Amino acid sequence: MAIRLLEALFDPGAESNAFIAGRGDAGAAVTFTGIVRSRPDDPVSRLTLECYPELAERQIGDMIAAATERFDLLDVTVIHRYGPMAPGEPIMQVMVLSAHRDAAFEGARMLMDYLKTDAPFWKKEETPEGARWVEATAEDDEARSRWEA
Amino acid sequence: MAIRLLEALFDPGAESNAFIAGRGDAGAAVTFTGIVRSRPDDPVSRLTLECYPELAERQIGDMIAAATERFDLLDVTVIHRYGPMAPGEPIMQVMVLSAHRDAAFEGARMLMDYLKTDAPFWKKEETPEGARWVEATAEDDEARSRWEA
Amino acid sequence: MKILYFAWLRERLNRSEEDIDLPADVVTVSDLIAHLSARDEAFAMAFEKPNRIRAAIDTRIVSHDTPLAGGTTVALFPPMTGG
Amino acid sequence: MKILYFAWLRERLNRSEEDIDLPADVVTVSDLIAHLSARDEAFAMAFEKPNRIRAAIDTRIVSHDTPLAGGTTVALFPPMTGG
Repeated sequence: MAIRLLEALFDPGAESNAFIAGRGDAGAAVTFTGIVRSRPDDPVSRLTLECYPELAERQIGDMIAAATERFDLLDVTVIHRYGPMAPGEPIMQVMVLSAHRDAAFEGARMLMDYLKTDAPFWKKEETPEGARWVEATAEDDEARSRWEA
Repeated sequence: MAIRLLEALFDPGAESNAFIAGRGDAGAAVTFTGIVRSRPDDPVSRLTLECYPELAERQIGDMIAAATERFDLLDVTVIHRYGPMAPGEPIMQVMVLSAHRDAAFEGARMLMDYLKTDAPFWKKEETPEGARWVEATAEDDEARSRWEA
Repeated sequence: MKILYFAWLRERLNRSEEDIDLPADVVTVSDLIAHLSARDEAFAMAFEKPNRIRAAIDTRIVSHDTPLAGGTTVALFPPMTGG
Repeated sequence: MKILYFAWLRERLNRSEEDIDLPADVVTVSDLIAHLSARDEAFAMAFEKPNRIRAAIDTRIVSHDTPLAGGTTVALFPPMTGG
């Protein structure tokens, strides 16, 4: 289990390879990579994430522990950047190892739903119309509530 | 959309990086990597996959088309090896790009469930007790039936 | 007609493919399996449980009651275990 | 007590942190928000909808009725948008 909060660009594929290296005990690896999005109908020139690192460490640690227990995961790594990022760059990556594919998928999805609502990051987008803070959505709250016991 | 059937080892992370490069339109990438499993309580010295390549191309093409339409996916690549493999080596990888994380997770999971039951590969494990063909499971049939309309 | 065999079916029949001239009364995949079984004890044993056998005609998966007419290659194989 | 502010709250209050001596009648997070709002017009506006504000005491997320007693750092911030 590992949590890495960093400003620098990371290499998603190199992280995945390091994560699965030598894990012949596992069978199934699921990786989610979040990418800075910019589309012609909704252009974003830069995304900046603000972070409360001490709280992020605790919150992400708690969600990894919950997902690991619930789905019997063999290993989890969460990488999350903060600071300014360009379109197409990776923002974050969740990697999950399990003996079985369903557990790996469910574990990764639970972690993503919790990261959206419970990890202290705040996104600000720079667009041609100016800068705007991304608003939390009811959909994200609903997605998180799927996992409540 | 791409399908690659190959005997040689592939580099999971390099494939993921090539797949997401320049995809600032996407936002969400989900990768599933299947790994040759060998555990102390169930040791496997070698896994050999037999394949019917012409049928595999068609079947995988059909399942990618179905998942892409159902979940509005932006891109999909399926890599699947055949021939002999050692524990810890990647067997196959599904990569899905979407604007939204739920669609990316669902698309990847649907493709995995179909690959287990509908892609013409057959696994043979070499163990200390001899070689054995892996049997198809009712669980895999049930997982596939989740996606039937 | 060309017949392909895969996995334990290939091993038990000791061949991966063969060409067969089919009698006129062999119309469907089921008929083909019965015909092959009648021909040889090893085939009869391998096809003992026909519901464990899957079939494809010219790279289209088909049910056992599908006619063979028009096809050039029939593949017979156990349930798939990919992914 | 040390107070931290994040995201648009930090921008609107024009500070990321400050140290405050709290009167004895400021017992809970809610009391703290009311106290800060009474002190300054910019705070009153930023805290106009208190249900949009989340709080953590010493890196534990808490509800607005949680007592501050025993804590050394309170963080106030909008709903999170990570991932």
